[in-house]
Amino acid sequence: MDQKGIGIMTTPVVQARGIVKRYGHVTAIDHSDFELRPGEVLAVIGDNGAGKSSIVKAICGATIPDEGEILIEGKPIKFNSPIEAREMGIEIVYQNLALSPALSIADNMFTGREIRKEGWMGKYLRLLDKPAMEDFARDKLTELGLMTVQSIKQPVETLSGGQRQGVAVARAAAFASKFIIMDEPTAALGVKESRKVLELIQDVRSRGIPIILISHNMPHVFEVADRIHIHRLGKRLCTIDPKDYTMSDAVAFMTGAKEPPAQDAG
Amino acid sequence: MDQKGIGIMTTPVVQARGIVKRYGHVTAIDHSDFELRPGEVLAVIGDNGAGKSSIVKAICGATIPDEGEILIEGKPIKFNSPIEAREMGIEIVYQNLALSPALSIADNMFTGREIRKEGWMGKYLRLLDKPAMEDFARDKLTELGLMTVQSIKQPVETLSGGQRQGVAVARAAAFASKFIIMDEPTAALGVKESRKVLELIQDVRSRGIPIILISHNMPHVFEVADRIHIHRLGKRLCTIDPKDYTMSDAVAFMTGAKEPPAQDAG
Amino acid sequence: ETSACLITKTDTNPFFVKMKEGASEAAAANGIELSTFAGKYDGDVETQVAAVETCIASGAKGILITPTDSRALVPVVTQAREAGALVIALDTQFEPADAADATFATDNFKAGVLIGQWAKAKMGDDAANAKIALLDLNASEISVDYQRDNGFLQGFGIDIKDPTDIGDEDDPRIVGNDVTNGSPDGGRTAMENLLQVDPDINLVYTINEPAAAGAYEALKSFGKEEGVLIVSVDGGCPGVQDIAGGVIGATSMQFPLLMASKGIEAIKAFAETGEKPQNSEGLDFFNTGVELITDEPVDGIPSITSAEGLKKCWG
Amino acid sequence: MSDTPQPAPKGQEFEQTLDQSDTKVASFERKHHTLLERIQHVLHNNPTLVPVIVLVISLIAFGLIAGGKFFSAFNLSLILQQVSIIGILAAAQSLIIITAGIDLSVAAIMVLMSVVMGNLAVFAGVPSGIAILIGLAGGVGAGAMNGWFITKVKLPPFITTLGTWSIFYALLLWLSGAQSIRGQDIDTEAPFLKFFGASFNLGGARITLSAILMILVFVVLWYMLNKTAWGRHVYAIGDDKEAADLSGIRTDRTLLSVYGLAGFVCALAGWASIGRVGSISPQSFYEGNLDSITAVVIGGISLFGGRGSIMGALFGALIVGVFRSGLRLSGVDVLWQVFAIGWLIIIAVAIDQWIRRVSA
Amino acid sequence: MSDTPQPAPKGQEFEQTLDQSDTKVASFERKHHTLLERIQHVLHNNPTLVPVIVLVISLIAFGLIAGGKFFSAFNLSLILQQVSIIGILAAAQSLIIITAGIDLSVAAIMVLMSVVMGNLAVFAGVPSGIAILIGLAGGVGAGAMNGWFITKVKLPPFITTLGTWSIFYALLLWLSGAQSIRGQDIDTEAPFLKFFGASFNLGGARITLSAILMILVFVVLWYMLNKTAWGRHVYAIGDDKEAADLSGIRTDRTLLSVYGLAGFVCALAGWASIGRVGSISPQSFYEGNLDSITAVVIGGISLFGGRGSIMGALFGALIVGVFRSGLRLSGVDVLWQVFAIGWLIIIAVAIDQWIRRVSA
Ligand SMILES: Nc1ncnc2c1ncn2[C@@H]1O[C@H](COP(=O)(O)OP(=O)(O)OP(=O)(O)O)[C@@H](O)[C@H]1O
Ligand SMILES: Nc1ncnc2c1ncn2[C@@H]1O[C@H](COP(=O)(O)OP(=O)(O)OP(=O)(O)O)[C@@H](O)[C@H]1O
Ligand SMILES: [Mg+2]
Ligand SMILES: [Mg+2]
Repeated sequence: MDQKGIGIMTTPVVQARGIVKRYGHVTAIDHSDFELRPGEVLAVIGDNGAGKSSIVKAICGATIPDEGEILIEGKPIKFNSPIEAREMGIEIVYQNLALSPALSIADNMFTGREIRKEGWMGKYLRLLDKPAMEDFARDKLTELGLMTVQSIKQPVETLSGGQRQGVAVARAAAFASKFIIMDEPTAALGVKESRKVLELIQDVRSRGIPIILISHNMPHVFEVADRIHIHRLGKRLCTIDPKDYTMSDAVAFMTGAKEPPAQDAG
Repeated sequence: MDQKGIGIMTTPVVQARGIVKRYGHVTAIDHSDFELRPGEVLAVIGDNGAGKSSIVKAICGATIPDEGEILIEGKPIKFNSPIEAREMGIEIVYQNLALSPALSIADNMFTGREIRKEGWMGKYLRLLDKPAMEDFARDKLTELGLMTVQSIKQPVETLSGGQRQGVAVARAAAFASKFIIMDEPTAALGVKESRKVLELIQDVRSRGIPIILISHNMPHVFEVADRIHIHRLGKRLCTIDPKDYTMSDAVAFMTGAKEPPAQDAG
Repeated sequence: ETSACLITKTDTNPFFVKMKEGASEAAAANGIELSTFAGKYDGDVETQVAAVETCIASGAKGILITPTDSRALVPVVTQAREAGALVIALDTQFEPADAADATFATDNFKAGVLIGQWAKAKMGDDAANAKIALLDLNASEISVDYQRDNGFLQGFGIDIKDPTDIGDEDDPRIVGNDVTNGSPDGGRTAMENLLQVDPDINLVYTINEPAAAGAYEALKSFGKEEGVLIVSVDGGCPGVQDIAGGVIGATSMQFPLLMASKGIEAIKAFAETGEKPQNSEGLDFFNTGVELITDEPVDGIPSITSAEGLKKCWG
Repeated sequence: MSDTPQPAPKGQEFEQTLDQSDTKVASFERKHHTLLERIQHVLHNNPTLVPVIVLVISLIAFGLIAGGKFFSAFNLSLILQQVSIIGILAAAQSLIIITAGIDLSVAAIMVLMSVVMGNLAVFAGVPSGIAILIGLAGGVGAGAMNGWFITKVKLPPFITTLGTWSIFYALLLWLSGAQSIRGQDIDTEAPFLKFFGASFNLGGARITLSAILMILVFVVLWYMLNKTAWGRHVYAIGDDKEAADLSGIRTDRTLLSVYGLAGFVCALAGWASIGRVGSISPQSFYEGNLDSITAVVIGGISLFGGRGSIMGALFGALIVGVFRSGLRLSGVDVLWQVFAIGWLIIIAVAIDQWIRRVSA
Repeated sequence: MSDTPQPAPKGQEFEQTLDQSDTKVASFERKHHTLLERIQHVLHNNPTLVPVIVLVISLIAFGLIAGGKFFSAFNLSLILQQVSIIGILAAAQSLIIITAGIDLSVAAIMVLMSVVMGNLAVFAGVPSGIAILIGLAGGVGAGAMNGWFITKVKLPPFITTLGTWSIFYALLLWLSGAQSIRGQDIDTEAPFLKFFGASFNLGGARITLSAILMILVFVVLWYMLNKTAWGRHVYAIGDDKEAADLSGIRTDRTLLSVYGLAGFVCALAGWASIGRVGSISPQSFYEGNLDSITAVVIGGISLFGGRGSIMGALFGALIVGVFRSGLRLSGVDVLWQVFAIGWLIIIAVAIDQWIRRVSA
């Protein structure tokens, strides 16, 4: 769909080709392609078990694919752990959130990138700057208006499901510089809370950071997505522009009720 | 709303008054009422953390309320465990499913009500009739068309999230004789799978078994519900008839954007 | 080729390690094929039973065993004898003693008596006002434990009541008993505890020398290393050195190496001639002897010095 | 509204196409390339095979090292006999471990109950049969005490049994006065206590009743765990207790029954141990707890509960027995036997882990 | 489209009212009715207080039972000294238990390293300082060996350390030939090994350096666990390893460092034990593993990981010490001491459970 001439401008942020991931007998991803472009919200839709979570995990290093190649901003890359992806500014909100229940909200927001005190205390005694981390966490959460927690020092296990989701989303939004992956971020959320997350997504996009959004909620997808990646039976079936197709079409493609439009691998 | 004359005809299946449940500091249910009428689908909606799961758990014995009384078919009852509720024909699909991952689908469907072999083998040696249970489980699942599992002996942990939800729903539908509670049964499900569950709900209702459906999905709620119980801040705010109000109204009530309609405690 | 077995209580106690050394040397010298076994802890009947059975299975001509429980192992050694093996108890007797063909042992009670007598003589008139701490093995009171403890008390002239029970005495001179597990850390803690009960303790009996070394450390930390007598049983080389160093006043030396080598010789004799060893006169076992080691000998009790002891230690 | 009656369209507009949707499921067959992968795959589907294979390999290995002495019918039956007590304890331990618990008190219960039986029958003149019944009942009681703390006071099993271990141990020392009861006294006063010590010859092998009891205990428990509802519940509890609770299992009652039954099996082991050892020794089996846990983990039963067959524990106990006997007969020093058993545990479980890898 | 610019309506029709939605959260204040409830509440918010209170209560109780002898500064400092070695081991054990592991090999590492130090310094003539450094490095190595099996071979910690316990134990018997190294030999050849045995008087109390070392170890580890990123990671791993992994913690590396550090602390305990015991004996501290675990659980650290303060283990060790000393001074038999410790474990943890109940 892109024009060839402006190749550099549109180098995809992520490009994956022929990804394969097997779990024992199950092939979760079967030679799938994937592409995320700068500044866009890319929705990923598909049946349960289609392999949506698996492919985004492969992209961010949470699982290591058996085959295929991944390019980040045009450069081939091989992540061996999610940490390497994080260090490049890639953040992911996992389907199961990946929070440590007994740790505080602030601790959770900063796991793996804690701030140390200035000066020798931080340098030699490796003393954490808790106040700084708490302030930052409080700011971020307030900014997002996502929650009304009583204390930033509260352990995450005392939060409601929605609040927890809020913490995970806030963490990703606060630290991402390259792109964010959100795996069904609104599944457990109420109407009001879901809306907040959708607003957040649009906010992040307006900061120029692209987002991959996995969701089963068609109205949400069609509201925020710039493009829709339809996943079926372990591979990308097609990508569509939500302005050109209806929700009906999207659902029909993803469930196999209709043939997808012919298109090239981009 | 009911007319007084036909009291016997419409004895509610469940009636709860002034239920209170506290978890430490948190009051999850704060003097809430609840009512389920024969043959209806009652939707329960509310914000995250409003106390929806808590109140249905109180009704089916999964938690024991601190205060308040519960009447099943007009008779006051005090469940001390979910088993007692089950024995009365009450089934619940929990938000977290409550399946044993390492056990097979058939085992999971029959936990706590296993079928023993006929004759002395079953009577004295308490030998299970595995083929009978497997046949029954296979029939139920096929009937519901909910899944295409490879083997009924497969451990549940090898199923996808959607398939698991299917097993839990099938279990409830197969054994309920009084009523079924479903706590966000479609949260993790895809479009197609969600539709199956909604069809199942209508199926069960047509068998005369009432259903309590907790959901954050307004279109689903308005599609299948006969009445909607709106929960807010730990108590029932009001119940509305989906034919009289729009989704907008319901959302406005449940989020506190609008005052609920005046109504009596029924 | 003649094969024999050596089954000791544990392999963590240097006493049994020495015994194994002695047996191995003697076996090599006599052309006997020796297998060795040991329990995992003091009182590990199960492992010793299994060991005897393995010996029977492998057709051993003789079994040398230090029964970890003098009663519990009787049935299995009876089986072994029925299977034609010569069974010799080392160090510890069976109950009844004739459950084995012979016993080559130290008289543990006698060993206790010797140090008791020595302590009494050493203290002289003060013995009447002695304040005695007894540092025993462990809560399960195995035979070595009560024999040494009661022997010491009897030697010291205290009414021991039941000779198989520790701690049933009511002599006011006894400050108390505590257990040490036969190790220096246990000895130290037990000594500290008893010093807290009565800081004027002036005589300490210990089950073995490692416990004595621990007790000495405790006394030292209380500033009481002078003027308190420590007595012990065993005669291990480090223990004899501790006599020389003034840590321990006297100890009764046993001869595990001798027990073992005698045992091997008896098996060889039995294999060649079918002759069984004889007990010492007037005893129901063959006494391999106890020797009192002290650098402060007293009249009437034969003893040798630490320098001499060092040459013989656990020989 | 139209003349051909059509079902009213259901759901949101975009869901209307669902009726035509495909019903294919993603499913892919995959070939196992290497021989190793294929072996791993077979074992993955039959995890109980693993300890069996380890057992066979160690038998062969020691047969080669230690020679005919080791591989005789007599020695093999001897191993069976030697592991019988720890084997029965391991059966009790497996029951507990399958519920995601652990029992540090099994050996203490066993010895305590053997002392109770002995004291009653030999010293108090109670008829042997009744003394044994009291001992077995005591085992149930001791197990139920563990179960009570675990289900009612909600203490973790590790801590409960760490505590009751001390308690039972102190009681047994007190009851026995730390003295063994002599074999001859048992023979004259209460020979029935030694029932399981009886043996008969079968070919060159000498089969003891205690070995038969062990196998019987395993078979019965295997049946209960795999063929009855109770057994399914035990596995479900070990798998996920909360889910079991919610899905209609009386978890507390079941757990209590498991601990009570385990206590009973321990007491049975206590009775058998009288026959096996020939006397009653309060000091014996002090390390029986760890030995039983070792057998269970080598047998491939997960310490996290819910997974593994109780038969694994039988093979686990036999593997340890074969190792001990083989090392002994090969003339390996006790010291290095301890060393070898340490490696055995690590290697056996590492193999097991490798086989259970998902990529099988 | 209208003259006042309005934001384009977002979302589905029914979501339009959300802007006016209430922002109140359900929150209710509740009074604690009874005194008991109020106490429970305070303790619930300060769980480390629990062992402190148990400690104070047992001090008072034994003060009353055993009298002034018990309650003297001297006796109290003695208790401190007596628990110092097990206390240091318990610190190492806590580290492991906070990661949801367990270490059955701590005592074996400790004794093994004290033997290594002693053999090198006393018999091989290596300068004490270097011998100690080698011993401490050996501790790190032994711990890292555990950590390697756990992180790389993915063995459960219980099984790994059950195996390495045997291995280390066999090695220590082999190295020492089961013989102790005499205190006087140490004094002449390598007195520095006994450094932590030195003591000074402070009022009536006698403070040993090993007690100070114990407190220092706890303070340093407390700081590391609570004030550094590493510590937060250790807690996160114990809490939910998978989540920790996904949220950017190098869990394997952190776990390896935890086991290595624990091994180092064990070796440190080995050094301190030479001063405390006065000699080096392979027989020492055979039950040190269970003693350390006992201290940790009495101190309120959850065996499931991620919860509890390491300071709890210090108080746990002190509680056991106070009990032992108090029972001893009250003239209780060893047998009944064992019995009492069993109940102490159960009751202390039961109180802890009661306090942690959600209804606080
Ligand atoms: N760790 C795993 N082990 C084994 N199988 C797995 C694992 N993770 C995923 N699978 C399988 O891989 C397939 C794809 O799973 P995946 O989670 O990617 O689906 P999904 O599209 O995200 O589904 P959902 O919408 O339900 O989240 C499924 O069949 C699933 O059972
Ligand atoms: N076991 C528990 N312990 C402590 N607090 C709890 C517990 N269960 C629920 N709560 C609290 O009670 C309140 C009501 O929870 P509940 O699960 O009933 O909400 P809900 O309406 O079902 O929310 P959601 O839509 O997110 O499922 C919440 O604030 C929650 O944090
Ligand atoms: Mg997914
Ligand atoms: Mg809920």
